[in-house]
Amino acid sequence: MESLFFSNLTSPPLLFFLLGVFAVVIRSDLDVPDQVAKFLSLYLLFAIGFKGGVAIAESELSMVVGRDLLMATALSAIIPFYVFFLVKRQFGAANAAATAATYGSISAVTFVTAISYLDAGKIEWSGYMVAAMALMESPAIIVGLLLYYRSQSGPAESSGATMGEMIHESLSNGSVLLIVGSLVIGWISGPAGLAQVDLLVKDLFIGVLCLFLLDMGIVAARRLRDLGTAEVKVSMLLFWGLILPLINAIVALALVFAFDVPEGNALLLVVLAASGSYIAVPAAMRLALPQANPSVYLPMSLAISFPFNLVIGIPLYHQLINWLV
Amino acid sequence: MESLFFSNLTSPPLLFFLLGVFAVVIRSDLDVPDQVAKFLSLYLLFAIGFKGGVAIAESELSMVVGRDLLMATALSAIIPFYVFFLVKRQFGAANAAATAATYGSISAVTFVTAISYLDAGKIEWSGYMVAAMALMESPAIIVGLLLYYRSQSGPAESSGATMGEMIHESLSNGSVLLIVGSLVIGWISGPAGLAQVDLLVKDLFIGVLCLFLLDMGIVAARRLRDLGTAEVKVSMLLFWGLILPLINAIVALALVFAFDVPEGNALLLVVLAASGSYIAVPAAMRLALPQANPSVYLPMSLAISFPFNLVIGIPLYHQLINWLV
Amino acid sequence: MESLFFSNLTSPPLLFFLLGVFAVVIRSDLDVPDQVAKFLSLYLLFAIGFKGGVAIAESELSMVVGRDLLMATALSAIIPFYVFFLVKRQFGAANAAATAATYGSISAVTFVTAISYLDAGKIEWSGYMVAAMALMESPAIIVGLLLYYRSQSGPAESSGATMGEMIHESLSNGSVLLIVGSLVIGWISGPAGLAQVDLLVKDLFIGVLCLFLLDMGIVAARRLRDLGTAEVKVSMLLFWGLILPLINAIVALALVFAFDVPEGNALLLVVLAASGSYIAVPAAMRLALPQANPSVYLPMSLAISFPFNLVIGIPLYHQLINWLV
Amino acid sequence: MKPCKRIEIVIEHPLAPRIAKLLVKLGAPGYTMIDGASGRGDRGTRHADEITGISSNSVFIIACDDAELIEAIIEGIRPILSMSGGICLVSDAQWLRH
Amino acid sequence: MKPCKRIEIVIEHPLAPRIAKLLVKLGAPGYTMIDGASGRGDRGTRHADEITGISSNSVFIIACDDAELIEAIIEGIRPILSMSGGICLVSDAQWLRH
Amino acid sequence: MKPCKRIEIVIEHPLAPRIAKLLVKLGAPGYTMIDGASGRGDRGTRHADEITGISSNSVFIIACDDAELIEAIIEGIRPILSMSGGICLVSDAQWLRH
Ligand SMILES: Nc1ncnc2c1ncn2[C@@H]1O[C@H](COP(=O)(O)O)[C@@H](O)[C@H]1O
Ligand SMILES: Nc1ncnc2c1ncn2[C@@H]1O[C@H](COP(=O)(O)O)[C@@H](O)[C@H]1O
Ligand SMILES: Nc1ncnc2c1ncn2[C@@H]1O[C@H](COP(=O)(O)O)[C@@H](O)[C@H]1O
Ligand code: NA
Ligand code: NA
Ligand code: NA
Repeated sequence: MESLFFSNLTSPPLLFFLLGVFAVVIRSDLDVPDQVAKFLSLYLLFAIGFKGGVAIAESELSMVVGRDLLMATALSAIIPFYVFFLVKRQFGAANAAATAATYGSISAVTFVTAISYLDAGKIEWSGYMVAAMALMESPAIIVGLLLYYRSQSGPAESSGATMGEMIHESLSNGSVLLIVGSLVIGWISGPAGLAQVDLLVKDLFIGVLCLFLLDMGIVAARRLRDLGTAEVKVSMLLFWGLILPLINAIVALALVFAFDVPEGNALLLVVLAASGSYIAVPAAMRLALPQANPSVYLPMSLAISFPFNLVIGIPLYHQLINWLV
Repeated sequence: MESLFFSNLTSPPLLFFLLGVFAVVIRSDLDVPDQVAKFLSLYLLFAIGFKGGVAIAESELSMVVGRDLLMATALSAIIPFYVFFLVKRQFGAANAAATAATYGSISAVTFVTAISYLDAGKIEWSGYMVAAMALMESPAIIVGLLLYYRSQSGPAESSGATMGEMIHESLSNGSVLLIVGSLVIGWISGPAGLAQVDLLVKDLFIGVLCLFLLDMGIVAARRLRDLGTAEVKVSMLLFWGLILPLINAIVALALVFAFDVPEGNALLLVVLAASGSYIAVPAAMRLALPQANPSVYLPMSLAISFPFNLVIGIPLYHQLINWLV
Repeated sequence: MESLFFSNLTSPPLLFFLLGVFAVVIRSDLDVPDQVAKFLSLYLLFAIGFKGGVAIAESELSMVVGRDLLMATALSAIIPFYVFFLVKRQFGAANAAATAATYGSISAVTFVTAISYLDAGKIEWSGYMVAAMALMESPAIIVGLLLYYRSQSGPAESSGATMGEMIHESLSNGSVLLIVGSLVIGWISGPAGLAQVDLLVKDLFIGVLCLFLLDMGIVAARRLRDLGTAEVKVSMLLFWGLILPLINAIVALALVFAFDVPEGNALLLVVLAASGSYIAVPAAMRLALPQANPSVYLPMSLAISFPFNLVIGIPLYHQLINWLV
Repeated sequence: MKPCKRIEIVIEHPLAPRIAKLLVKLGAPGYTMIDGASGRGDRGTRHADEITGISSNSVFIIACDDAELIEAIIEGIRPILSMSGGICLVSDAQWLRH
Repeated sequence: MKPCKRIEIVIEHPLAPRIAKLLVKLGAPGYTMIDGASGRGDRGTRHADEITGISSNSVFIIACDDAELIEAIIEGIRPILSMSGGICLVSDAQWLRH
Repeated sequence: MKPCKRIEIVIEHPLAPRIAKLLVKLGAPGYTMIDGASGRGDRGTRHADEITGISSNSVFIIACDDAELIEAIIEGIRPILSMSGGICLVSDAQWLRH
């Protein structure tokens, strides 16, 4: 087990994440320009989506695929229910709904880091897991909002968006669209298409991930420093930011154990369940549920759960899968 | 013929262009940051220029080269004449002059897409065609302005720039300079120089083109949505935006047929003639002819002719060349 | 000797630098967006640091390594002393101190250009020279400030920062941190880590350097045009901007000759001594010594010494080393 | 030159399209928008460093010389600001008619 | 503190260098320029999303306390704005002399 | 709506964190900051084109309705501006209370 943590800790992407954190700790002015950081995140979605689509084109679509995609979608719709009730008393209904949506959805960067972890360990995983990830982006947003509206007695405060706008927002979010679009394009253009872009899509991937995680380390550490300004107590944010990934991972572990999902795919599903969104969901929430305070759910997901999953979660979940299977 | 359109439609660059259009249609917030988009366009000019320069260094410069370069320059100077008189009544003199310059000049991205189309079909083309493209950037600007000044009875409104400034502007435009500069540098440093940068200049090219066309799809679709705000009727913009590429393609087809230009180079020449500028010329026109309304000539070239050439034009011109030759 | 200059002048990176200069001379609007330019510089530091770290991990650490690192650090601490006294009369104490710090420190881009020069000539150099470079970034800042404070009779104007803040600033500067961090990460993750990112870190390097030097050419030429606005006479800036690199190169040449440093490392040490900082030091000086006028020391280093080293210095120092050894 | 009001709004980036839409709906004569501003207020620091854009501000500048329209803009903006934070400043200016 | 005028100009990006040159020629005491602003006015929407820069605005801020110079700046800017669109607002301010 | 002062500061980018820290220390109600502005003044042209950021400006906008605090901000800023250049303009505005 130690060796898993150790090899994770010496992988370049993780080390660059830690370098970013360190930069903020020593108050360095190191910074990845924001437009470039945004582009790097587009690149990661583009590359992972394209590769996933080509993998689907190359593989036979079997019942197992359908089962796994269903499992992923179900996870993303179920998680918000218990998360909402777990945190509602302490966070209030609006923040609880946003938190529920955040953790029902996924973090694409945690996912790609898990993939590079699997690749480094030469463990197989299926391309259609990218589709699973894409499917998990949106449902949680809608479930979270429904939970909020149901919890309001009397007519809901409708300062936000209507249900239709909300669904639109959750499906048309730029990052959701790009990953789904790249997946479909990879699928259509197949191995012949991949041959044209494989250098960008495959060989550069981990290097760019290093640079992006450097920025994520900086941003996450800054949010950690700001934790105090939220209306919820810091200790509560820390507590739930560590506990929610673990709970969600356990739920997913039970599922992958029950259905005997193979090692690589199992880890990816668990990581998807354990991770929380900090791109699609927070952006959608500002429009659909502006009453929710972003300095509650965003730093919790970005500054606590994200680093936890990256540094400890991925090898830990992997270890647990090895024990179970 | 169908297979040409079909294979064009399944090529990754085009599919990403369509994804960008789709993003705007469903009102997604997908967006490539503008500084990065600008850099991607610099990269494409740098790569295509460098490769072209090396190809020239490697090839023998024969009479045929001189003939083709002359043909290109002639096209770029002739096209504005008839375009100006075709659209003048409906657009007014200033807008007509700007439109003439726009369609006399070229779109570098349409050109590189045509190259990736040829490469995908394993059809040969000559490196010096990049020089042809570079030569076609500027002359149309000067012809367009001369046509405008001649059409003004009495002293020309000189709120714009003088003739000297104009020529300067058309030659010193950033994108013109970068492609010519890269061409010359590729020529000087030759195959030895290419060996140092070939990964960036060659292998990454189509991948980056995908990302850039994603952005172009977004920008083109936004401009299409804005069409209404111009002072010229939308139907007229649509009409001329589709007709001008066809007319210019036919003129170029006649030329390449008369001189028996080989398939690959013929397609490139026709594409250059059919495409309209949306970088160098509009920027120069704002300085030299500010009376012309950019919401006439820019969306026509960017939102109508550009997608038309990308999706339909390239395979169509190719089919016509195959029929003729 | 001529052939050295000539082959330097036909290398793509240098030609793109000259293209950038040319763009400003003809008043073109060619421009690399600033956020992207900043990112390219981060990339260069990341790549060179990572490669250097892996090289250290792969090599045996001997006495020679310690000696060379010591030599580099000593150079960086000694140079500011005589530079300060050389220019103090003409520049005033504050500007002299900032100039001393600038030339005691190094230019990472000059260093990487020297490396690509060595690689093109197939001359060996050691990975630990990157550590030498990193070690030379900061000491000069502290020496420069000490010289300034000692030169002030009476209590120093303390409008700037305290000594503690200063040391902090010089060590936590983003570019210093990134190169040191990447070096350490390359060291930790070793050849296995490099295998994951080598395409980005190695094969793309010279291509990206070309694009970055294009921007540096533009920025350097703009600063040259602004020279007049400084409080020091232009002729003085020109004089010292050319003389200081030469003096520092000669001091370093004496050292490498005395200790019989092999060709490649010798050139890198001389180039480090001869180059002046325009990233870490100017940024630190604005905080620590705001009395010093940035339009004195920045254009001198960026617009005079930097191009001089790039175009003439590197092959000249190489020639001198060949004569001496 | 014509007297007018200069309205300046700082709003979180995700809500900027709503302000723009509101201005168009109310028939404002125009607006200028600067993106990517950071800031600090009752809701903590907005860093403008994030890929989501939810931690950055957009600054709107609106010149308007129609008193009723100004009133309408302010009343339209008020609930958005109450909900999400940000500021709105109104000052006197002279508008160059060209 | 000294009373002065604060002049604010929004102009399309390609013409920004002309405004800058004009200000230098007229001897303005200085200016600050913010690039990459989007906007909307009589000539439609400027998206600030384009590689050409022709669809984006630059915002100039000029502090000036010389009445004649202010007049000259305004008269110099007027024809440029008539030609290409954009706005110019002038307001009163106090200038901190340091 | 409440009368207030609108303070606008243009300062070189490296010193922006000092202004922000000062504002927090003095208890300013908030601020908005726009980075990456170019400009020109007594110390020549700042191009905002450089990887160091030392040749670019940051623009601060502060709404404040506490006379003493305004005084404190101005007095705190004055020495920084004297040292490094830049400007500070103060004008009257109405602050929309939401
Ligand atoms: N007094 C102020 N002056 C200038 N900008 C402010 C002020 N208060 C708030 N802001 C801006 O409005 C944003 C949101 O403010 P708040 O809702 O108070 O957190 C901040 O990030 C600032 O950009
Ligand atoms: N009333 C206004 N308030 C603020 N900015 C404006 C206004 N009118 C126009 N602008 C700005 O000036 C640019 C050109 O305006 P126009 O020439 O009217 O299309 C627009 O893109 C806006 O950025
Ligand atoms: N009169 C002015 N109006 C607007 N901005 C100014 C003015 N003077 C100086 N600035 C800004 O302050 C910066 C520093 O000015 P200075 O210290 O005078 O060189 C300049 O780069 C401008 O951005
Ligand atoms: Na999840
Ligand atoms: Na054409
Ligand atoms: Na040095």
